[in-house]
Amino acid sequence: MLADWPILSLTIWLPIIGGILVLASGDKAANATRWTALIIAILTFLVSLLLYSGFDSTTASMQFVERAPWIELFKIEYYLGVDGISMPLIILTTFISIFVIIAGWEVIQYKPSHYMAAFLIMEGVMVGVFSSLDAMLFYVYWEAMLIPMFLIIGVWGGPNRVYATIKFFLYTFFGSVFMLVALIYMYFQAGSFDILAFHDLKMGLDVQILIFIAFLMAFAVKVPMWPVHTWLPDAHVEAPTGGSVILAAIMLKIGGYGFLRFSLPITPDASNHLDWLIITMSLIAVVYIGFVALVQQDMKKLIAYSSIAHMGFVTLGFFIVFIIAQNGNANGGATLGMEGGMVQMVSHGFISAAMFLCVGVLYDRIHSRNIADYGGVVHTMPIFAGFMVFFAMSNAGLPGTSGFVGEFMVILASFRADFWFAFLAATTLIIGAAYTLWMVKRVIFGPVANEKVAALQDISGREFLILGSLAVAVLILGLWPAPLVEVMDASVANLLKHIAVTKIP
Amino acid sequence: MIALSDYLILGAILFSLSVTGIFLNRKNVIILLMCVELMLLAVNMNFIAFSHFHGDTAGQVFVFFILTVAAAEAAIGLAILVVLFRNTRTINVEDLDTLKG
Amino acid sequence: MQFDTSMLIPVLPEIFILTAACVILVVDLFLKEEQRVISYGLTQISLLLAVVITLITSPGETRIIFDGSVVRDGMSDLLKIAIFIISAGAFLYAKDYLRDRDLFKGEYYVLGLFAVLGMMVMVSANSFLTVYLGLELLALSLYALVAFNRDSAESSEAAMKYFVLGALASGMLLYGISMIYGATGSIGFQAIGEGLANPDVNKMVLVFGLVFVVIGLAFKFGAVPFHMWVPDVYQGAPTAVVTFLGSTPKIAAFALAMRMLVDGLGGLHADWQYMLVILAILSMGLGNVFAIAQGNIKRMLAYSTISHVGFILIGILAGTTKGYTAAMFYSIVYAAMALGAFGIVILLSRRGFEAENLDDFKGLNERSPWFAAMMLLVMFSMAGVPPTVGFFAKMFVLEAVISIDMTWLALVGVFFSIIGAFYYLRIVKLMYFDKPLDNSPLEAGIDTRIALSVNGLSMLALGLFPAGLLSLCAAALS
Amino acid sequence: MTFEKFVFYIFAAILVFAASMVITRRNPVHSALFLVLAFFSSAGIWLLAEAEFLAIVLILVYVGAVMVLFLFVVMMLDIDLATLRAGFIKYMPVGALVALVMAIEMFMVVGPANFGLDKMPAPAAQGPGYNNTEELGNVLYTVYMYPFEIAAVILLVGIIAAIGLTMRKRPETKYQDPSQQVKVKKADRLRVVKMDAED
Amino acid sequence: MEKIYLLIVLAPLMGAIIAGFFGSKIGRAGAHWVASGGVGLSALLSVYVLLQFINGSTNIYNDSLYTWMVSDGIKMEIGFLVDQLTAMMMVVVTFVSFCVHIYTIGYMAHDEENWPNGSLAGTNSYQRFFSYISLFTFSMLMLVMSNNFLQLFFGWEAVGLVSYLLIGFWSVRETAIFANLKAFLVNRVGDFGFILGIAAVAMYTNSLDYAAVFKLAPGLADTQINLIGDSSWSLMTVICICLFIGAMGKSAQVPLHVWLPDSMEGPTPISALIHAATMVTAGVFMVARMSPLYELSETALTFVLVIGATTALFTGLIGIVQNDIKRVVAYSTLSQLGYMMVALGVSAYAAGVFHLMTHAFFKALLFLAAGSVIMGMHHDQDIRNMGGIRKYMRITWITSLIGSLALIGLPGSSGFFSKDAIIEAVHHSTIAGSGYAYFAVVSGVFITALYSFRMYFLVFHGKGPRDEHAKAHLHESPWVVTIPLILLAVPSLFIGMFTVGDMVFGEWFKDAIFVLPEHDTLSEIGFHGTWGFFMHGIFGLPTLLAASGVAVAFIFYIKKPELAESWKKRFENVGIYQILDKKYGFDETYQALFAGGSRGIGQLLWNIGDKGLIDGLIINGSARSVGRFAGWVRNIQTGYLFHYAIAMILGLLVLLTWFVIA
Repeated sequence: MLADWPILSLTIWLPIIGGILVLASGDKAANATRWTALIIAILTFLVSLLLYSGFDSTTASMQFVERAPWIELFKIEYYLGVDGISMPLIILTTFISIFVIIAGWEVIQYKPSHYMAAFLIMEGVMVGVFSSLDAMLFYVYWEAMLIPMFLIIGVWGGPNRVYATIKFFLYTFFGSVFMLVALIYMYFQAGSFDILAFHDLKMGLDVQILIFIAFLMAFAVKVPMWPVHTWLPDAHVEAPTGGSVILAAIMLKIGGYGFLRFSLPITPDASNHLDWLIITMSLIAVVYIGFVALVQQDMKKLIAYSSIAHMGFVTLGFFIVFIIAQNGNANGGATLGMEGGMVQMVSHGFISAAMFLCVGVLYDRIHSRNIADYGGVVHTMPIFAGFMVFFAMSNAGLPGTSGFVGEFMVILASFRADFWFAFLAATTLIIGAAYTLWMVKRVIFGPVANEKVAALQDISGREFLILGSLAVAVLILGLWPAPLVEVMDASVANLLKHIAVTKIP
Repeated sequence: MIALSDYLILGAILFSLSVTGIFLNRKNVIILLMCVELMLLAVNMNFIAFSHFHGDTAGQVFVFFILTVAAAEAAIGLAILVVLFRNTRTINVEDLDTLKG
Repeated sequence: MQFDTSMLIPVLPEIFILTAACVILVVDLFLKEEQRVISYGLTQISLLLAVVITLITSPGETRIIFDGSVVRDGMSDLLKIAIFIISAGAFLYAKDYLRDRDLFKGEYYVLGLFAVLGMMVMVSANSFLTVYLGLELLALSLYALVAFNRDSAESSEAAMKYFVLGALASGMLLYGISMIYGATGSIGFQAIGEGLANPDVNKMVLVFGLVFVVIGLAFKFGAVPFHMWVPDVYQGAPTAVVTFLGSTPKIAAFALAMRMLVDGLGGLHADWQYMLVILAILSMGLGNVFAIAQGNIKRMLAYSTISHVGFILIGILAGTTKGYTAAMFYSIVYAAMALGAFGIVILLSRRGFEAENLDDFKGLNERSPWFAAMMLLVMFSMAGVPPTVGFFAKMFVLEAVISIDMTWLALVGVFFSIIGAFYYLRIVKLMYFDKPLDNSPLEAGIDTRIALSVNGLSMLALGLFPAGLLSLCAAALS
Repeated sequence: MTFEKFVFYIFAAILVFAASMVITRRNPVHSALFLVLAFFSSAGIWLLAEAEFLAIVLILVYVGAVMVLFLFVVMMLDIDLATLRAGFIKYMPVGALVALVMAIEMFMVVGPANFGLDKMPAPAAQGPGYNNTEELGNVLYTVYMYPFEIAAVILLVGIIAAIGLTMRKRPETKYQDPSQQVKVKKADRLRVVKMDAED
Repeated sequence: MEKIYLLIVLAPLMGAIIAGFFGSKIGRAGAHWVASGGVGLSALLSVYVLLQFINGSTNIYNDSLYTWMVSDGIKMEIGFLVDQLTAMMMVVVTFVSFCVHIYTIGYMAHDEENWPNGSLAGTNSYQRFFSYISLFTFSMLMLVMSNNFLQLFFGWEAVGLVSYLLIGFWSVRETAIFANLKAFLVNRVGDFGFILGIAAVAMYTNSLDYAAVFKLAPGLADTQINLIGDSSWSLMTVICICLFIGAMGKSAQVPLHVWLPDSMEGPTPISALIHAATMVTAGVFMVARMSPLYELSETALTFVLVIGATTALFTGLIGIVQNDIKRVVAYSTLSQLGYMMVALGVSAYAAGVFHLMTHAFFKALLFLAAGSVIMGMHHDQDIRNMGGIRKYMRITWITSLIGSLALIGLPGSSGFFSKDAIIEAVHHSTIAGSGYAYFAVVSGVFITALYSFRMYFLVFHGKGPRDEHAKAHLHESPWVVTIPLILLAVPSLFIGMFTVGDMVFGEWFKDAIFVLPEHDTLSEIGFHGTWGFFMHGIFGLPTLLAASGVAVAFIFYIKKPELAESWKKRFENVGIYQILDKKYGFDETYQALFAGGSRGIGQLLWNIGDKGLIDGLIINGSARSVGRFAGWVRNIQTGYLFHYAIAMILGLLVLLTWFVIA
């Protein structure tokens, strides 16, 4: 039976050990190194697909569970498992990682083995985050992620990389240490670090609020939510393309995932109590950040800001559920919001990855991210331009692409909560389209801007493969999101049922 | 009769004086070393007094060892002082500030 | 008391080290300059044998011998072994450094072994007298070691400061001991413990004495505001000495705290707890803040030590077995981390060049990716980032302090560790993101290379599998 | 006031005076000498507390050895005394204040309130057969055997350290090594150089 | 039938995919064959479907194709609802599209000339163009055939996307890419409302399916919701207005009309197809489709009516002063869209949709004819440079005349029936705002005739083109261009008289469109057969006004052109001309207010909010202050031994005081 295999462990450790091997193989035979890395990434993806094929979407309970003692004195376990919430994100991770490896194929000439290894290790660690059911294990993975990312930005990043990467590290570190304290506190309440045991913990409102805030600091920074978002544009701008992709596509999702796995089920009453805060922050993210994105001169920065705005939908979708429940209408909407948030995460994983890869394609050729340095790219790179316009459209939430699905669901659900939530959220239709397409207009269209643009070569087969695969993913998810939603349905329903019950003793 | 407190107060005065010495003396390392000796004297005074009043030899034994150690300590301390003087031609405390911050 | 040779068996490790030190002292006299490596070899063999002897003679139960002067228990065994191993590492790293600077003398090893002996005495002490003597044995050896480079003005300045302040601190400690002796009438820990239980005992005098004792302890740890010797000594002393002085004595200091505060004055837990809280907060806060402003790597590591001490103190002040376990874990791990860090500093130095400035780390990744990676592990471990062991050390301590409902202290701790993360990151930044200032190859013997690799990788290995060491610590304290 | 008490106060007064002098004298030699006086007077007080052995040891070891060492070093090091104690007055008030506060706090603890005669009655004087030295000797080599050994090691360390730090063979000084001298061979001293005759 | 519907939809899609992705492989001919073939097939099948409905041999089809997603009990599906309304729309869409496909073969034949040398985007632009228009056809079909709101929105946005791509087709032109961005964004403003409307529907009915929603709608008629404070709003009004905002965007109603004239930057075929015949009428179709909802809210209907009337009148006025041949037609389109909206506003949905159909034919015709002229004039679009073209381009001339006549409502032509039906319906309406609307539509007739024939006369009559070179090269367009013109001219003339009876006053739409009896203005008109309607209309005020409009145009532009000049001179500096010339200043205002304003806000938030406060003050500020504090505090470590000792002593004092004394 497939489920008897330690698939999750395999998905975590295969890339990590592979990464170490790649690291050890050194840069002498750079091409062999690259191929090894790619094969490992593909293998990992294939292994992770077993999670999907073997997944039972009718139950909300954890599947593919692996459990072994780790630090017995503190009842810390090596405890893995997935449900409908985490499984799609794992596959997203392994999927995107392949492209990150390919994206760095030729561009990275400085210590390619280190580069590949860093990404492989990070892949494993990120899968670890999504599959941990032990809070301490989760935390270890959560923090361990920072190290390779710190190096990736710092070593292969742009001119201002040091500031960006230290800012990134300290920001996220700042957010997460308080979560650590909260986790330990709950350990004493629950007697173990089992996250599922945390879910059943009874706690007073005051305690819950404190824990909620601790979690919020960690997750809000990661998501990132306004006003703790400023690390993201800097990190994105300076990171190499692969780094930006991983950051946007996966790392941000970890924050959203944290809300679902920790904040909501562990402190439902506090979440209920403070939902206005999250909703406000989310809506500010959508509107405020949208305007900020509009005036960016740097493509990566623009996309980074757009990521923040899009992640605003995620948190909005998660936290309107309480207001919907209070409105007490039988028609619900809570599930829609929460699933919308999750679909948005997955979809944003594809789209932001693709957008950053697009910018990467340009950057590799001209070494500028400035919008002003481009113009009329379509004349020299028509295929690329096609992809870029496509992804820009999906970024703007065009129906038929995955970008639409999540936003649509969240807007629908937020209408149920409050007309004005929906109103503000829906402004993304305008602002989102404005900043994305304005960039496209200035970069892709128009007469050829300068000689550099005139000398551009259209995308290579390798780049075509990356962008093409992502485009297919974006389209499939946009045209038929049912399989994704189906997978998470039971888990979300269970979560909603869970948070509807007060945990105040 | 001499009360225990008398001994102890005497010890306390010695202790305070040695502290004051450290406070006031900003020039000469040797005086600092002497202040430390004074402090040890205060401690010894305490031990002997307690030993006397408890009728227990442990205190006196302790003093014995303190004296022993203090002798070795003085030797090392002065050796360091000599080395220092050789290197810097000064034992002025105010000149010992190359390491700071 | 009837003397019985079987009594000597539990102190066999001490006897062995003492004998070894004396033998080396004598042998060294007859060695020519180029044969000095024999002293070194003997030292290492002695430490290795000491590990073996400690393991063999381990009684498996708590034994109090020499009329209550000495105790041999699980904690002492574990800590001694840790001291042996880490000292051996320090000596190993030091070898090339000393040779390059014409400091390769037998005294270094003799004094080093005496310092080890002093730590062993502290670790096994069961009365204030033994504690004091062990402390002084360690301290005197260290004073001499700090001044070991006789031609360096900085070294002698550091030694002088260390000496005067150390003497002052031991004076204060003694004053406190005298008060406790006065209040309880004894200097043995068991007797003091019983004396504390007596309701007639004068609490005020005890607390009065306790303050002085805690100060003596704080000095040994280097806790704020009794820390001021630490940066100066770290900076002034030869790196080879700092490697030793910066690592194992923290274990001894932990033992000191356990023996004095827990074995002896456990009854005053409520009182010393808050003293340690103050010291811990000040240490974590100022240590980290000071460290940011440093440009000298040794000095920076000194302040980092201070901040780590804050964490160790947090574990101790929790007053629970888990807290002690955590603190013990932390101090051993810290010693290993400091060893690794200084090992790299030594590696970067060479004849006529002291790698003391942070800038000397620039571009280490280009010069030697492997050792840069080792340093990276050490730095992240110090910063407390998983999966390195430094994280678990911090986590266990936080756990301990949260378990006694002092969550606020945990919050303070993590807050300061954020500030701390910055300067560790800066080292990583210099190593990985900057171009090297000089490209001269790193020279190191194969032994140093292996030891550094083991040292660095142990940060990761212990981080992935912390349960082993942790359960050893827990078993040692049970 | 009993005689004992009177003697105690006399010695105490001398002790405090001497200690004050130690910390205030300009010349370190004077300080050292006052320190000797302080040791003498404490030895007297210790005698009152029936610690004869230690009183004698204090004089023998401290005055006889340690203080001599101090004086030796003070004189050996050619120190410019004039500059050494400037600025003394400036810190006087602060120092006095700190000392005062500390002394007051200490009095509160160690004063009669806790250790008065009513709390801690004076022990009966020892009988004529009592020998303080013997008492100490008895325990020193039995109960305190282990510390005693450690103390011995500490002294050893003191020796090693002191020698190691201060003894030095100066490379610039030239000295004769007879054993080397006698081992000399002809070849080392004389070199026959063959030269072609000038033509 | 399901297979047929699927084929109708997929044939253009396949054409688009093949032409788009494999354009370079199959070549130009391959591309136009496959695309036109696909659309042609769909057109044939659509006609077949329509005939089936006419025969009554098929029933309304309403079924799902696949489940897009189920969440929260809301089943979101992709499916088809084919009823009479849909069938009619399908035919219009596919037929016009087919004509445009054919036309494009000729129009785009020399497209590479429009691209700079060496532009790779230009190498396959011909194929790409076919791909786009086929894709558009597919999207439009999805829109009209949808049986639910989700798919409606899909199609809605998809046509927007293709419109965006096609307006900016000649992406080397700054004006084109400005126009397409503008079009997309303005449409997005509409979609913003639209999606809120859909959200409201979904959230109050828990379904996105038309049938289910319409069934539940009457029950929700009295539902009130709070939007601002405690003021309560009728749910239906909110839904309908929100949805209508979407329609305003897509159908270019004031004040969201600004994109349509600019969209003329696109190649002419798409102006015909998208920006005249089909896409822009999607709003009209949508409102008609939603008639069961709109009927429940008079407020919403009034809103529709007022907006429509305003658009009909005021955009027509602008048409008078335009000199670009396509822009004149574009403003005319705006105005006609206003008419349709007016019809909807007075619940004469059938009349609106009927006008949609007739307008599709004659407006497509006009655009294609204009395109033909433009080809003849070598892409000079200024009507002032033209004249006397009738002599060179006979077919174009005749078909243009037919189109113009249909537009102004020549009695008997299809435009006559549809426009008259609307005017009559408004006349009979009692809904608030109908008086204003009546005035607007009636005076609109005069204006329509004026600008239409101004253009007609300037282009086809009078002296020849001013540019001799252009004159020398003037010749009739190839058959691929003229055939579509003829194909469209036929229904422009005749479709009205054959269908008005059934469609507007008959039972044709009874299953598709729902009208409350008290709103049923069309039945109040009293229809007595097509002939009766014709006779009634021919002596009506509108016909008179149309005729006078033509007459005025004739006088000014044929008879006494100098009069036009002198009038122009006289009015040049007068307010009204300025206002019209500036198009009421919408463009400038929007540019300043929204484009400039949002950039301003963005700069403000970025510089002050992100860079200043969050990063500067809090993040870097705290980092800096920690650094500064560290730099300052390290001075405590003076290096002086006595200070160290003092620190220890003070520490001792503090601890003593704290723990012993206190």
